[in-house]
Parts: sequence; structure tokens; C-alpha cells
Amino acid sequence: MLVRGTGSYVVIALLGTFGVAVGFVGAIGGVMTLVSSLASKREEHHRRAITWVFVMAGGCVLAVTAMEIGLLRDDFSMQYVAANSTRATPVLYKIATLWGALEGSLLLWVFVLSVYVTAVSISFRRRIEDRLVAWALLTMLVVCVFFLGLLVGPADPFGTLSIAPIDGDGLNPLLRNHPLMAIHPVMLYLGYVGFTVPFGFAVAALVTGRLGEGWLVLTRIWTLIAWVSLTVGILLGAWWSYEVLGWGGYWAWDPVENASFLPWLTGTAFIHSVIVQERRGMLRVWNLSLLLATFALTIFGTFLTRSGVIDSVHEFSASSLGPLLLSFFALILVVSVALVGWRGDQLRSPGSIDSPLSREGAFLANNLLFTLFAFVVLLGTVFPLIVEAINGDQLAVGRPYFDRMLLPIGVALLLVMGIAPTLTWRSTAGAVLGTRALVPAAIGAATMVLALLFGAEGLGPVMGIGLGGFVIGSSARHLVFAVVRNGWRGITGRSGGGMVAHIGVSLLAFGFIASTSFSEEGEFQMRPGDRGSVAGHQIIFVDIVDEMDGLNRVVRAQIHVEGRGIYSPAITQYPTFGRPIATPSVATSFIDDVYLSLVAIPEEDSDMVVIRVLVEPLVAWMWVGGLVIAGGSLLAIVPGRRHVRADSEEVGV
Amino acid sequence: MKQRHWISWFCIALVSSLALVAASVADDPPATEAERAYEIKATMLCPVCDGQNVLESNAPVAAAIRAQVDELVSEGRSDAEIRAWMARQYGKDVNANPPRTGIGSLIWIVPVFVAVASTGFLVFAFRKWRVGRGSELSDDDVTIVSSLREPT
Amino acid sequence: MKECTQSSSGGAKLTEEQEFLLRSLDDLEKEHSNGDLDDNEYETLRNDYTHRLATLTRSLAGFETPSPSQNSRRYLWWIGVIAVVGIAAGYAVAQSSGLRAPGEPLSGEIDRSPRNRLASAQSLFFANDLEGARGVIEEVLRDAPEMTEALVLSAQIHERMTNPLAAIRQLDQVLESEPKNIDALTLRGWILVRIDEPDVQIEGIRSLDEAISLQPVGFDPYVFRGFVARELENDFILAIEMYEMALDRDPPDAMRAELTRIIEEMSSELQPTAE
Amino acid sequence: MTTRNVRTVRFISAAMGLILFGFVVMLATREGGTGTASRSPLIGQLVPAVAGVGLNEATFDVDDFSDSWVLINFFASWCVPCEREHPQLAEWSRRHKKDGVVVSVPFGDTEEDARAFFADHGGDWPVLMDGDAAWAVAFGVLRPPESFLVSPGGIVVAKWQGQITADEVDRVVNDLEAKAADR
Repeated sequence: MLVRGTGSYVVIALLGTFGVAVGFVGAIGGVMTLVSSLASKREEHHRRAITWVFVMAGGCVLAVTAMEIGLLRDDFSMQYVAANSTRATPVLYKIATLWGALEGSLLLWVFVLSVYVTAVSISFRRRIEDRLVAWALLTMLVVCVFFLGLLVGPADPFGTLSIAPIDGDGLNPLLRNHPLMAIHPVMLYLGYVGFTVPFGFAVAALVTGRLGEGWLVLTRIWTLIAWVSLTVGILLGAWWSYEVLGWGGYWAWDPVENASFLPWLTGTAFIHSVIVQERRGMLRVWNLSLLLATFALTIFGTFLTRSGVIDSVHEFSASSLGPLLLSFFALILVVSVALVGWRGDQLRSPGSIDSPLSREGAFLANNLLFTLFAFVVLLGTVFPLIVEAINGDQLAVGRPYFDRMLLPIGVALLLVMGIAPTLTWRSTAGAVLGTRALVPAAIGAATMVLALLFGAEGLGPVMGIGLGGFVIGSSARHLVFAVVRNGWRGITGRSGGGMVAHIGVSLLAFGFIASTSFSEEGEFQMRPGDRGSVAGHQIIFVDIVDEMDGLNRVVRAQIHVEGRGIYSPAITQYPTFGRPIATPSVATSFIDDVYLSLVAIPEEDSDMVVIRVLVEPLVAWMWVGGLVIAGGSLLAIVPGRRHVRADSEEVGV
Repeated sequence: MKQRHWISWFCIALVSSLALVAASVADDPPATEAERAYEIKATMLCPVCDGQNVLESNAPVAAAIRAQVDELVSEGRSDAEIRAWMARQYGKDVNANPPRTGIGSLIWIVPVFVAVASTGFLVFAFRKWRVGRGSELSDDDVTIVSSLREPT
Repeated sequence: MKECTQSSSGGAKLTEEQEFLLRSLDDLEKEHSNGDLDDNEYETLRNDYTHRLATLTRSLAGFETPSPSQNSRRYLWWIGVIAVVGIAAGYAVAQSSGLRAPGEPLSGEIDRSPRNRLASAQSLFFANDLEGARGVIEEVLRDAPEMTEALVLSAQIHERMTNPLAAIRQLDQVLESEPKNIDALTLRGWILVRIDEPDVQIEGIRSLDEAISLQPVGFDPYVFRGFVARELENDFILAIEMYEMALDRDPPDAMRAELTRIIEEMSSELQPTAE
Repeated sequence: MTTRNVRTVRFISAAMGLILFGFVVMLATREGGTGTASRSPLIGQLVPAVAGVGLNEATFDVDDFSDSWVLINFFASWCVPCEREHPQLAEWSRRHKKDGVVVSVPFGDTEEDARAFFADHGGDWPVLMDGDAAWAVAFGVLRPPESFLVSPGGIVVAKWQGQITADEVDRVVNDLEAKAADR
């Protein structure tokens, strides 16, 4: 065995350790500076914390750079690299290995967090003397201290091996066969971590007692950025499951998927209800609670994924971080509940609602539904734990439960989403609603008829599709009026962008409904030349390629999908990994996807394969819908930023 | 004008309800053995693979359960019997659907209760909010505000 | 403004509120000119903000709503009603969606599946309740008109109820989709050979022969063919062969005894001729 | 603000706090998900039917061995612990030439691979193919290797998940034999 580990390489690990240490010191320095200057009420000293923030960010950049260098240069003297990378890993996956395992993913978390905190410090540098901003920064820095503390101690990513192996073990094969794996976690973390910023401002508002609407305006853009990243991250994750896992689905109500979904749900509720507070001054406690809950849920999700409390496909190997993360979660809960309890009396809102049939009424309904949705998901996720704690029974909560409970909520959400844009603030007269909702409702009805003509069936699915059409109709109506009045700038701004995002949600809903309700599948035992047919798609098994790729046996079936071309699903037997891993191949189109996967690794020297063929209509529209949602959110962000900047300058003068 | 709206709404309601009736009529419960077996496999979790169901998993134990489900279905066993048999062999947590009785039924009851209770609360809240201050605009208000806004 | 921010927290709060309202008015105008808001909405919102801003500026400290004194007993009553409705609804959902243990009634769609009903029709048929079996099987066929097992059973029922024509029609339907359905071939043959019409009987024999050529595992076709060979064709050798084949296929004891008896009878009749 | 309002808010947050506290305590006291322990409803029960023609063309029926120990071993050729425990099975089989028999059942494996596995690693005991996985389900096998010990009289007395050693199995055998002798 080749011994290496002295010499230049070990420097990289040292560099990383140094970076983490610098980051940790920077965060602690920032916290101490802010605590002392807040306690002594010397606002002019707040500014010094920014310097510490830069120190922290510098440390984090150093640490991430060191890790990437280690990965790219195959420095197997680093424990993390040896355990998770190999020489043969392609460059893209080497880079992505940073977030492929527990310690590295925390490093990425910390890095993203430091980027956010730095960005906040820079954009608020002129207002840092404001106690609200200082408290917000302090809260964020405390979060930084916690996560950097994890990297310093229990989850040190820069451990070294005294004897460097010649080659590393490599990642779980599932994590290194699709480029989406390189983007999905980053987007997810941008979302997860991004909610730290509004959380900081919410805590600051509670602590300083400045519970008016000022802090909302300050955090608007940050919340939106976090939200859109999380949305995209979740959808990319779903897409990845679809393209890689081989069962043709994209969402399994797995605890870890739920953990990422929960903050999204509360976050979505927040970005809607915040509008009510801005416009009508209502729901202050509610909005603060939503933000606190969103952040608490991100930490809870991290705890679930990294403690081994719940079995899940996506789980990182169980680690000692469980108790620490749980303690941090408990701390957040204590702080949140105590703050709301303490300031609760001052949170009473000055606003009022005149009629349930109004824009704010629709927002309230939306919030009720989203919260319920989140509650059902949370309950479904932790219920087995609760039952086990009570009477030791082992129960499972799976798709039938989530489908049954969430379908009505989802349908109601679509309904509210369609009606809301046709409502006016304060109250809407029935006649006005009758006029405004007429065309959208007609479009909805037409969509239903169209769906029936294309062979859709079932009350739930058809109703969902009709409501999707209704949403598109009312959003488009809103956009058309805006554009007629104001040219192409009509689709920007929060309401324009929001409407675009709603159209995206409808497209996503179409894809989701069609692919879950109307998919067809078949399983064929085939020899070269055999044909099969599923849902009108002819497939011909052309040939089989059985080859060794290094130590791995890869069997590739070449299948001709009529009208689409040749696709080759594969199945690989890794010597280091128990059962074979199937790599599906998908013939995508905007009408339907033909999803091909090999069921089992064929016997050697046999040309007989078992192919599972799934035809899922409209799946592609889910990804298109996601893209539209992201685009809409960006449209909503862009002008918003201009406003805030103008405002802050105005205030600064 | 108004008259025409009523007619249009009536047409839309008619078309929608016809479409929904047609949709629910076209939907049929599982009829063939294969469909029944499919349902059972789709709602049964693979005991070793963390959240994947038996239908989707390619673990050997999932394959074994699939084969046995087919076998038991063709023997004419009822769904409930097959589920109970698998739960006896692999533990209650192979069934993805929580039970309707005992403590497990709370997972159904609690969310529905919360939904009803929070809707009830919201109805109360609406009633309370509605008794808010009157906000009729007076000329005095306008002058104050315009004087405030002038400097900016 | 800065001075205000630095003053007492109550003052800061009011100032912030004022700032916010002013900003909202600006926003509102921008949104209105963007076309995000229509004139009606714009007007209501602007008036509302203006009023709030004016009220605030007048520093009318106590703008709280006089909380309407509520009859607390009525309040509790409402809470009780909501709780009861909630729990009842939850219970209903649990009952309709939750997993059932075996033996629990109302097992949903399972018992209504045609296959299950076919099984109950079969048991009725074997219990000789022909009317009941026919009622069930007709329901099954209405839901699954192509189901071959159901068609065959229905034909069997018709045959037993001496309605051979209907039975033949249904068997032909089966054979159209499954030309090698042994049960259908056997039953068809058996019905045809018992009609007193030489042509029809020949057709029946052909049908039975086809069934036997598929080497069925059941004994029925052999018994029938043997019967035909003995009674219609007087071909004892073939009849014995057929009955022996049937005996190989594990018939019930009563039939076994009967078949053995007939075989012996026929062999003893054959012997003198053979010698 | 009215005191009534303050009280309501405090009350609600206290209640929420209590619920969340209970939740955290529950999470904290839960042991990590270590997977399914060897709980088997089969222990103490009559052994499910295992009978058929082995790969070596010999017929086997577990009922014919009601006066000896039977060690039923579910394995797969691709499973590393199975490979490691194989010599131990051979050892146990050698020790119990007179009063015991090993039966191997491939689980999640093809007949061809199982045959190759025995050709490579030796072993002269019956290897039965579990056609439609009826035995695997009847024994509740999760992942290979899994072994079941059947006492004379046909009662399942022990189950092991994972690699076993001959000594481990014999500990149970001797224990039970001692108990039987006492009686």
C-alpha cells in the first residue's frame, strides 16, 4: 500500500481545518461584538460585527476551497475524500461529492449560510445601527456559531488518515449517476438556509418590540429568494428520483422528502399571508409564527435526515449529531414560543376584515389550507414515532394516507388559487365576481371536457384538471389586463410574477394528476427482436450489451420506442454494493413519457431481459411548471428590489 | 348584461357537473386479479427499504412478497387476509395505510378535527374582525395625509 | 425621522407604522400605474391607508376595538359543538379510509369484485341453488361481460336448468376469444351429444375430442367421451381407454367405483368377442 | 391592550410550548432506527412446509426429519456474509451428521448462481429452490443470510439474522438438549 500523507497533501486538510476555525472564531467574534454593543446601547459599535462576518465568510470560503481541492486532486489522506470519492469519479461528481455525505453537506450548509449572512450585512450596512438589524444579524450569527461548532467538533470534515489508501471507496452509486445530483442539493440548501434571514428579522422584531410592518418589507426579497430556491430544489429532487431511482415515480412521501416539503409549505403560506399584513396590517402573530415555524422545520428536517431517528432512502448514515441538532431545535422552539408569548399582547393587529369574500379572505383561506397541509404532512411523518413511544406498536404511514388526506386540501387550494385573483380587497360584490370569474370558469369547464375527450376518468383527477384550467384562466385574465394597461411590464411585480407562478403551479398540477392517475405499465420478458406494446407505444427490444466497466458489470438493453428512437436502460452490478442498480431510460415528450427500466440483472450469457415499461402522460409539464414558477418568482423579485432600495435610501437620508 | 351572465354561469355549471358525473362513472374499482394484486402491492411497504413500496422496490424481499401476493390473490384470498398475513410475517409496518381502529386511527381523526376546529375559529374571527372600527374617509384625513406626503 | 427611531420604543413603533403606511401609499400608486390594481381596488385601498395614516398621525392612542362582551357560556357551547363535529368527522374519515382487519365487515371494493362474486356464484351452484347462482352470475356478467370463467359457469347453470341453447351461445362466445378453453369445449360437446340429431352429435364428439387433444388435467372430458363411445358409438375399447384415463385423473371415490364397475362390465362383454 | 388578550396569548403559547416539549422529549428518548430486531412470530411454532427436489436431484421434505435438528439457511450467492458463514454451515453439518441436517434456500438469487455458489464453496446438503418465494414469506425473511433452527419435533426454536457460526447454533442445540434431559 502506498503511503502518502506527509508532504504537500496534508496541507490541504490543515488549510480546511484552519478555515473552519477562522469561520468559527469570526462567528463568535461577531456574536460577542453585537451582544456587548447591544447591551451597552452603543449603536456605533454594531458596524464592527460586519468585519467579523467577513472573517467568518473568509474562513468558510477557505474551508470549501480546501475540500474541493482535496476532492479534485484525489487526496485520499483526507478521510472524507477517501470515504466518498474515487480516482475514477468524473470531475462533476468529484465537485458534487462535497455534499454527498454528512460532514461535507454540513460544510456546504455553513458555506451557504455564510454567503447569506454576508449578503445581509452588505445590503444592510447603512442601517446596521438600527437595533432591529443588529438583532437580526446577531440571531443569524448565533445560527452560524452552532453550525460551525458542528464542523469544529462532532462533524469534522477534515479528519486525516495516517495511511492514505490508493483509492477511495466512492459514493453510493445512486448518487453518482445523474448530473442533477450536482445541482439539487445546492438549490435545496439555498432554500433551507435562506430562511435563516427572515427568521433573524422575525426574532429581531419580537425582541425589539418593533412589530409593525417595517421588518416585513426588509425581508421580502430574502424570503422570496429562499422560497424560490427551495421550490426549485424540491422539484429537482423529484426529477432526480424520477430519472434515477427506476420506479417511475418522483415523490414517495418519504420522511426526508417530507422534511424538505414542510418548510416549503409554511414558507408558501407566509409569502401569501404577508401580503395581507402589508396591505391590511393584520395577522402579525400569525406571520411571525409562520417564519419561526419555517426555520424550526428546516432544523427539524436536518435533524430527521442526520440522526437516524427515521428510516429513509435519503438518510445520511446515522451519526452522533442527533442530540446536538435536537437540542438546537429545542432551543429554537423555546426562544420562539417564549418570544411570541412575551410580545403576544403587542402583536394585536390594527387591521380588520370586512367580508370573507375578499382578497384578504382568500389569503386567509389559503393560509388555513397550507397550514393544514403542513400539519397533515408533519403528523404523517412523525406519527409512527408517536405511536411507538406510546404503546410500542410499529405502524407505517404511506402514500394511501397522504393521498386520501391531501387530495381534498390540494383541490381546495386550487379552487382558492383560481378565485383569489378575481376578488378585490375589502369586499367583493357578487355581481363583480360573476363578471370577473366568468371567463376563467368557462376555461375550467372546457378543460374538464377536453380532459374527458382525451380519456381522463375519476372524479378527483378530472376535478383537479378543471380547477387547474380555472386557475390558468383567472391568472391569465389578470395578466392580460395588466399587459393591456401597462405593456410587458405588466407581468412583473409581485402580482404579475405571482400570477405567472400560479400558471406554473397549474401546469405542475396537470403533470402530477395525469402522471399519477393515468399511467399505464407493462412488464415484458424479451429476447432481441421481441416487441411489446403499452398504451399505444410499440417497443422493440433491439439488442443487449453486456460489458464490464472496470469491476462493474453493466448490462444495457437497446430498445426502440417507435416514433421516439433508441433508448438504453441499463442495470449495473457494483462489486462493492449488494444488489444491482438499475438506470432507467426515459423517452420524454410533452404528451407522455415512455419510462424503460430493467427489472433484474439477466443471467450471464443470456439474452433474455425483463423490461418494465411505464407510460406516464404529461410528466414533462411538471418540470415545465417548475420552471414557470421559478420564472414567475424572479419576475416578482426584480421590481421589488428596486422599491426597497429606493426606500432604504430614502430612510437613510 | 346581467341576464346573459346568469345564462353563461348556468351553462358552465351544467357542463362542469356533467363532466364530473361522466368522470366518476368512468372510474371503476379494481376488477381483475391483476388489478387487485397491483393495489395490494402498491399499498404495502417493503420491510427493508425505507419507504419504498413493494411494487417499486427491487429488493429480494419485495420480489418475494410480490410473488406471494400474486399467489394468494389467485387463491382467492381477500385483500384484508393477505394484508394481515404479511403483517404477521413482517410486522404491522408493512401496511402503508394506517389502521382505522385503535390508537392508529388518531392519524385520521386529528387532522380532520383540526380542520373543522380551525375553520370554526376562522368563522369566529371573521365575526370579531368585522366589528372593527369604521374607516370612513373624512376630508380631514385627506388634508393630514397630503401634508405628510408633500415632503417626500 | 432618525431622531424618532432613537426615541422610546413606543414612539419608534408609531413612526415605523407611519413610515410603512406612507410607503404603502407610494407602492399602491406604483402598482396602480403598473396596472396591477384596478381603479376600484386602488380607491378602496388608498382610502383605507389614508384613513389609517390620518388616525395614526392624530395620535389617537386608543384605537383598539371595544372587545364585544361575549356571553362566555354561549362561547363554550360553540366550542363544544365544533369539537363534537370535528371528532365525528374525523371518526367518519378514519372509518372510511383506514385499513381494515380481516373479518371486519364492509371490506370496501374487494367483496364487490366480479371475481369474488363469481366465487360465491360457484359455491351456490355446487350447493345446487341454481336460481341463486344464476342471479349472481348475471350480475357478474353485466360488469364483466368478457370474463370466460363466468361465461362457462353461466353455461353450466343454463345446462342444468335445461336451457341448452343459451348455454351453447355463451360457450361459443367463450370459444371465440379462447378457442382452446377446455371447460368450454367439454361442456359444449357434452350438451351437443345429448341432442337427438346425428349431425349435432358429431359436432359434439368433435368438440370433446378437441378438448381431449389438449390433454386436460381434469377427468370430465374423458368420462364424457367414454360415455359417448359406449352409448353412441358402441366402441368399448375407446370407452375403456377413456375411463381409464379418467381414473388416472383422481376422480371422487363414488365416481371411481362407478367407473371401475363399468370398465369391468365392458371388459367382460368384450372378452368373449375377443376370444 | 386588554389583560384578557394577554392571557389568551400567554395561554396559547404555553400550551404550544408544552406540546412541543413533549414532542422533543419523545424524539430525544427514542433509540436510533437500528432496523428490525430478530422478532419472529415463528419461534415456538410448527415449521412451515419446506419440501421439494434439491439442486442435487435429491428430494427433501422437512417433515421426514422430525426426529433431528434442521437448520434452514436462506442465502444468496451475491451476499458477502453468506459466503463467510458457509464454512460454518459445513462445520455444523459435519458435527451433526447423525442428528441434524442443513437445508439451504436461495433467496433473491437465480438457480444457476446458487448452483455455481455450491460448486465453488462445497456443501453436500440439500439446496431447494423457493419457486414463488412462498417459504421466504412464510419464514418472514428480510435479507440474506437468515437461519432458522428447527428442533426434533418440528418446532422452530431460533432465528438468526446475519452471519452465524456453528458454535452459536450449537449453543442453542445443547441448551435445549440439556433442558430436555432434565425433564
